[in-house]
Amino acid sequence: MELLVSQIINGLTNTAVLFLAASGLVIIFGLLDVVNMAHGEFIMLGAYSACVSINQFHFPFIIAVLTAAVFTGIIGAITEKFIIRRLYGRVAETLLATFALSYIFQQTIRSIFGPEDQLMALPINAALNMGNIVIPIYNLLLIVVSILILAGTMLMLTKTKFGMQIRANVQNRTMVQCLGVDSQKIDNITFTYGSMLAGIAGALIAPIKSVTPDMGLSYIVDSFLVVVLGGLNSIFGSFLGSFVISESSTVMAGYMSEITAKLLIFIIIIIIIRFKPQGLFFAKDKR
Amino acid sequence: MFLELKNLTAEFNGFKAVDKINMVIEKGETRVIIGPNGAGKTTVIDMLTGKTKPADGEILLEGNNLAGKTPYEISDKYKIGRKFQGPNVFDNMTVYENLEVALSGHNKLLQTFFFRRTSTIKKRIYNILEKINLVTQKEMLPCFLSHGQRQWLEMGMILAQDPDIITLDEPAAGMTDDETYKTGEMIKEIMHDKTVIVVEHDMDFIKQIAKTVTVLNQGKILAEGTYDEISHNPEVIKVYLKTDDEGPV
Amino acid sequence: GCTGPGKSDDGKSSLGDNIKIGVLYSTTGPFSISETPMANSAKMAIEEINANGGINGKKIEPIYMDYASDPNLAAQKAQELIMKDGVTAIVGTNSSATRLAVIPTIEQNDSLLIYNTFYEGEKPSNNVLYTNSVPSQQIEAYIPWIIKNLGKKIFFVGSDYEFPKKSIAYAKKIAEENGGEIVGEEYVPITYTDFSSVINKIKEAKPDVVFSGVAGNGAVPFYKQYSQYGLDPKQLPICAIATSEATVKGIGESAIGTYSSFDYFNTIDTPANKEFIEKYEAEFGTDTTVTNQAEGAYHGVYMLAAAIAKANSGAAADIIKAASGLKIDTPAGEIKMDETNHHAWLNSYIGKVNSNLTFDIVNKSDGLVKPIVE
Amino acid sequence: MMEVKNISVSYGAGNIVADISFSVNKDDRLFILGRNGVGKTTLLKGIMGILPIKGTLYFKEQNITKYSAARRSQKGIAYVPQGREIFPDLTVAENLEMGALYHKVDYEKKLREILEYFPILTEHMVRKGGVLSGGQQQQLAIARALMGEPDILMLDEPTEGIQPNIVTHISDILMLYHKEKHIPVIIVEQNLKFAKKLGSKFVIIQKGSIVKAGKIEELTDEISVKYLSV
Amino acid sequence: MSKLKNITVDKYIALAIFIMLLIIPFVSSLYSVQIFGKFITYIILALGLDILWGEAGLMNLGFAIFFGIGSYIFGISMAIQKGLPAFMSFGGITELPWFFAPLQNPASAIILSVAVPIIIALLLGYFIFKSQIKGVFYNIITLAFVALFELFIVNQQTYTGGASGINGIATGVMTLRLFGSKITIIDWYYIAFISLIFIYLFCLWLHKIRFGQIIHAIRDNEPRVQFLSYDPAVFKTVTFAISAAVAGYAGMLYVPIASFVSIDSSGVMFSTMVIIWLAVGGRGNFTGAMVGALLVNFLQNTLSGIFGGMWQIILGICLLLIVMLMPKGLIGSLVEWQYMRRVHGSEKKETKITNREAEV
Ligand SMILES: Nc1ncnc2c1ncn2[C@@H]1O[C@H](COP(=O)(O)OP(=O)(O)OP(=O)(O)O)[C@@H](O)[C@H]1O
Ligand SMILES: Nc1ncnc2c1ncn2[C@@H]1O[C@H](COP(=O)(O)OP(=O)(O)OP(=O)(O)O)[C@@H](O)[C@H]1O
Ligand SMILES: CC(C)C[C@H](N)C(=O)O
Ligand SMILES: [Mg+2]
Ligand SMILES: [Mg+2]
Repeated sequence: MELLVSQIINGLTNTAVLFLAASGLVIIFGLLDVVNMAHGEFIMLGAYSACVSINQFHFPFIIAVLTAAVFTGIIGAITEKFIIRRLYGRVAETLLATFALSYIFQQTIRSIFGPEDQLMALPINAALNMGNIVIPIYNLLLIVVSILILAGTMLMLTKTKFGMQIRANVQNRTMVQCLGVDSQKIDNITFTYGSMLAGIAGALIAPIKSVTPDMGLSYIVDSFLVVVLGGLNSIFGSFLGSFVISESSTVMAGYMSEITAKLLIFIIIIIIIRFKPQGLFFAKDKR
Repeated sequence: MFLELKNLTAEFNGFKAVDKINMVIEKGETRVIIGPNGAGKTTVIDMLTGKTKPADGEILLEGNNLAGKTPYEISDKYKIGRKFQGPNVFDNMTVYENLEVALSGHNKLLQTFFFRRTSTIKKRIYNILEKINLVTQKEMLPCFLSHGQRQWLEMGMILAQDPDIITLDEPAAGMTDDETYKTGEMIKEIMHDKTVIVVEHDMDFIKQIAKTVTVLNQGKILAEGTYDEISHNPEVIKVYLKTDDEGPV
Repeated sequence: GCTGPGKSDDGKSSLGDNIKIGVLYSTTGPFSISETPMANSAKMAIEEINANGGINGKKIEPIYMDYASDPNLAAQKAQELIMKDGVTAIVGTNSSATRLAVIPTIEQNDSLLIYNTFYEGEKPSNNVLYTNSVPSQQIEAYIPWIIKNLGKKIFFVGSDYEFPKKSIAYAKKIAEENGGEIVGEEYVPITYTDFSSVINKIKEAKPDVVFSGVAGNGAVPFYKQYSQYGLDPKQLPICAIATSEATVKGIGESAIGTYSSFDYFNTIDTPANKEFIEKYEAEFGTDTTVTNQAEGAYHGVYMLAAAIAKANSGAAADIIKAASGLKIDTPAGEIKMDETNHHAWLNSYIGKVNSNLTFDIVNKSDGLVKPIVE
Repeated sequence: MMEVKNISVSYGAGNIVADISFSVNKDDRLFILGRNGVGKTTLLKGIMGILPIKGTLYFKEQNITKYSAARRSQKGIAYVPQGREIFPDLTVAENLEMGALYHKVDYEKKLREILEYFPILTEHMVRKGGVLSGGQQQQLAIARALMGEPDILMLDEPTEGIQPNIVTHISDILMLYHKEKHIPVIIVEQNLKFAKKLGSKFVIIQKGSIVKAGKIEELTDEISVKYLSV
Repeated sequence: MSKLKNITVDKYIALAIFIMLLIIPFVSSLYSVQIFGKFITYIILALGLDILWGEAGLMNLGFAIFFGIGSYIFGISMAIQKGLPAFMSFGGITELPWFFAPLQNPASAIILSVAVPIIIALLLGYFIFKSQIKGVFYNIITLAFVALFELFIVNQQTYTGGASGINGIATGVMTLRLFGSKITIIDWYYIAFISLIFIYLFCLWLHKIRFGQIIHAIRDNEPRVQFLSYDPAVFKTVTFAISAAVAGYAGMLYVPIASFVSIDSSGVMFSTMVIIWLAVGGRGNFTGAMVGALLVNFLQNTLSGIFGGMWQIILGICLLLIVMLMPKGLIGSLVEWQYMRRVHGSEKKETKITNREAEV
């Protein structure tokens, strides 16, 4: 029983981690139709910049997270301006180009920092103890941040004029321009925002996962699964997607081997997609 | 009774786009469906060709119910062809290839492996090219054709497909008056032995081709009759032809 | 064995002007974390040997190859070294997957591989000299020591592949023989980085000690999450078999209190080791960390040189025969090759991570431990 | 108001539209006529700034050749493209709001004004643009263009696929709006009746060049037979 | 004569590649034979993906699954020739599992290495395409499948060798006992070479016939095809199976040359490499796939030694430049350029450049 409860709570943490990792991908994918294969590398860049802020400059953790967001945001803005901009509307090409980027980012970091793990201490080492159930405070922080990101992004998209422009822009770039909107700016901001989310994710994940040049790989497949499961036009869907995947695999892993649990989840997801090919939470009112 | 629509209904998230319509179309007839924008004309065609599943009702073709069948089954087994509202062709294949893909009689999986481009087949395609006036453009991609030419190309695809029932959704949209007239003549000439269902807004064009006209309004049938009857029907005039304060266009 | 093309039999057995040796380590890709120091110390050994007059007066001509952490590429590079460059032997590879990928090439060409990493001791090849530990050497003394000093309830956790599984199987056997109690056993895919479930299971089982064979991507996150969930190696010790100095560096403070068992730690307090470390750091700086694998590559090259000198031949069979029973001095003390199974007899040290994130040696085997392989 | 001087437009290779010049003033309703594929749409796109042009374009006594589409729109050029191009996943209300976003107008007031012209949209404000019928979408597209209170309005085949009484309705609205606001209207059309009824001037394009231009009264049957029939 | 003039450059390039591959064993060392033998299997794999991606527009992020299945089947068959291999006995089994029994015969293993990919592709394809999984969703599902496959292989150590792969393969460089007689590595090289030529010709044929045209039409405008009596799901599934068969066959050929089978040649990373080959060479004309596979691998082989880790950056930058500057890939752009010259030369200004024609 205690195991079950702890596993359910762990599932929430994993939901937060997965959602953090996937949120930027959903933004870039759902709003710009860009399949960002370098998303994992943006997470990695975020983690590295946080490590540098802390280890070299001894910034506090919060500042390190913000630095990571700014840093990946800048990289994202540059990437959009010089590469992605030329590829809108050509999904396969965006995939290939970002693929290439992931190679470049990974190896660049490897050349600078070497292949080994970067040091990143846990910023908050306290935990809530309830009998045998331990809830690290840091995990609660992860959960809170991911909910904030979810709520903020949703509000921004649906309730603000800027969000409306973003949505209009993804549907018809030319027409948006004809109405006086600088659509390139909108694209750039959207991509930058997605990259910043990745950076934040990387910084927040760093203290509990390894920080290596190829760490991005471990997030990319799962993040994509989240998108598929949640439906690619819905950030809330991807939150629920993260929840379904993490919660079920964590709980199952309590009672069987991790691999078996993971295999089962994969199969379940694939079956779900069989019946909801547009994702579980795909908005129906579409043409 | 060749084709019969019985209580046919289409629903989108609770909104009844087509509401219990009944219609009988005889073999060889040319039927025109008109009605205000949003009346449900395209939706009727969608259901006939399998694009939209009816929420209720039947589509009986010589007694067989087509409702809910897939588009390829309907086009293959029941020989219903379609021209879309706004030309819908293969933009990255040449005009000739567009017609070849549409060519009927070689559509089974295995046939596609053993299909040979015999001289009869080439002739058949050439004939169609002549009819739709695209002989010199046969190696061009449709994206380099004008709107009107693309409309005609899609007509050509229907000819190649050679169905028994042809549905045309606004075949003259975006054409000059003269082109519209020619399209009407083409329909009359080449489709004289087929059953044709046309959706249009252009009243001159309708006059040119129509025998029976059905008027749809807000998902229901408003009137049905000959062109003259319809064009003088006060209801039709009110919802469709004229605004309250103006004379005819 | 059969004769490979592109080289003649006599060219092989008598030594030429120079002795060509391939050095095959990943200096790129994920494995490079452990293999770069290996390549460095192999290079150091070769340079030292050449500076001291070479092998029987002949210089070693090293050919360095990188296989980018891809076992497939390693096999291909091995072919290139043997068939194109005609090397006498290859020093290299680190992960078992890579070693196994390379061995068929070595065997088919009747060549020689010097393998310098601890491994599972399974089905050794006749064309390989193994110079680092096998489970018996890492564990034989480790488990009784754990039971005596840390407690008898042991929870076993490992990555899901041969080396940890084999080692843990061995450890369980020894534990049972010594009155230990196995309170849990969990395996995690090598690519996994989430240990929350495992840690929960550890807590449920209430062990005295966690015996860890976690390797690969998971190594660092395992420790980080261990302390995140309120566990501490200082209280509930982790006794590892694959946590070396380099890994500790990546973990940071959460590693303090962890135990490891190897044939070598870079803190071993002998003049030979001090000299070795000083030389290494002078040449390659302190960016990379000397581990048992790096030192293994170093003494592997010396072992190879000694065997070639004794055999005075370039043929693999001659060298292997000459190696049997051969003794050399290493930074970790004298070691020797077994007479029958071409594995090395080694010291076995237990180290404990201190607050400087280096290992304090807490135990040393009495004398060399015999390599037991199947 | 607007002067188009020697404009050429191309999609890369050869010129689709070559060396076209004309000008429109406050009270003009210019109809651009021509067979399918002669380059009418291309010309409008060039003027709007979606396609790069050679030549010069003056608007409100200013050379705007170098302006991006967005800046031209902000300057007061409104465009209703062929095929309507409304935003299918935005609600009707949002579509309209998009039209006003970068123009200095009082949104609420403008909305009320525009909905008076297009009462049918009122019922559909919260539905997505994509589910409207063709005619409804066309009205939405025009309404959206008017939301920004433009100084010139360009429409590409606004009657294509529209029911007869709405065609009348649209022409009435356009006329009304034109009279009220005194802005020039440029319309690309195939529907001659519509052109004759609404237009004040016309140009006929053939193979990318103007072959005939004049007052709409001068558009005789001979001319239309010569240049517009197949 | 005029017919000869109409042959596009890509055909000449293909011919040049074939001639080069034909003479390599005569002029080069055994080591090169081995390397190029491996490249041939990669080229075949690339052709397989080109059928799927180039012809039907279905990019597959997990295409190496089928290569993997083919190579695992033949690899296990080779490994069990001399009794139970190490990885099986390590897993605690003492007898060959029944489902591996057919693999004791290499000939049936060869057949199975093509048949099993076909069956799996039919099942997966039917599942994916009947479910109307399209566009990016399809891409991601293929990514999920390969991740699943990787997990499965690594998990089933007893039967697959797990993360270490299958390395007890008794054959390898020198000789392979097959059908009772000895087959040398050179023999095997030529078996692969001839297979390559046949598969290339098969691809050209497939492109030309009506089936090819239908899948082009599906790639172009899938919804429209349905109204012309074709069920796109059926055609896509069959294309999927054909490409899988080619990939499985390539995987089988790979085994004796590499003498080693592991997840590194069937997992996520390798799948992405195959995509890179096609992107570099250009898809939709089969020469591009060949050039891409050959070029990238050759460069990787030579440059990775010289540049070390920088090679990855070089590869990344090259790929980026190609994607942005020549989206049709090296060969695609070449063919297009040739076409432009021809059109300009013959003053046929009416006809503009068409993708279709540029590709043929
Ligand atoms: N996929 C859909 N989802 C929701 N509503 C739809 C959908 N398709 C059509 N509708 C609605 O159904 C009604 C009828 O549409 P339909 O396209 O059949 O009209 P139509 O008579 O063809 O009009 P037009 O003459 O403008 O083409 C419209 O109100 C439209 O909003
Ligand atoms: N994207 C494009 N790339 C290349 N050529 C194009 C493109 N779009 C259109 N064309 C060509 O430009 C010419 C003019 O097209 P345009 O759309 O301007 O014609 P139009 O006069 O508006 O015709 P319609 O009345 O049918 O709308 C056509 O012949 C067409 O082949
Ligand atoms: C743990 C590793 C560094 C070494 C070990 N030989 C292995 O199996 O990969
Ligand atoms: Mg309609
Ligand atoms: Mg036009």
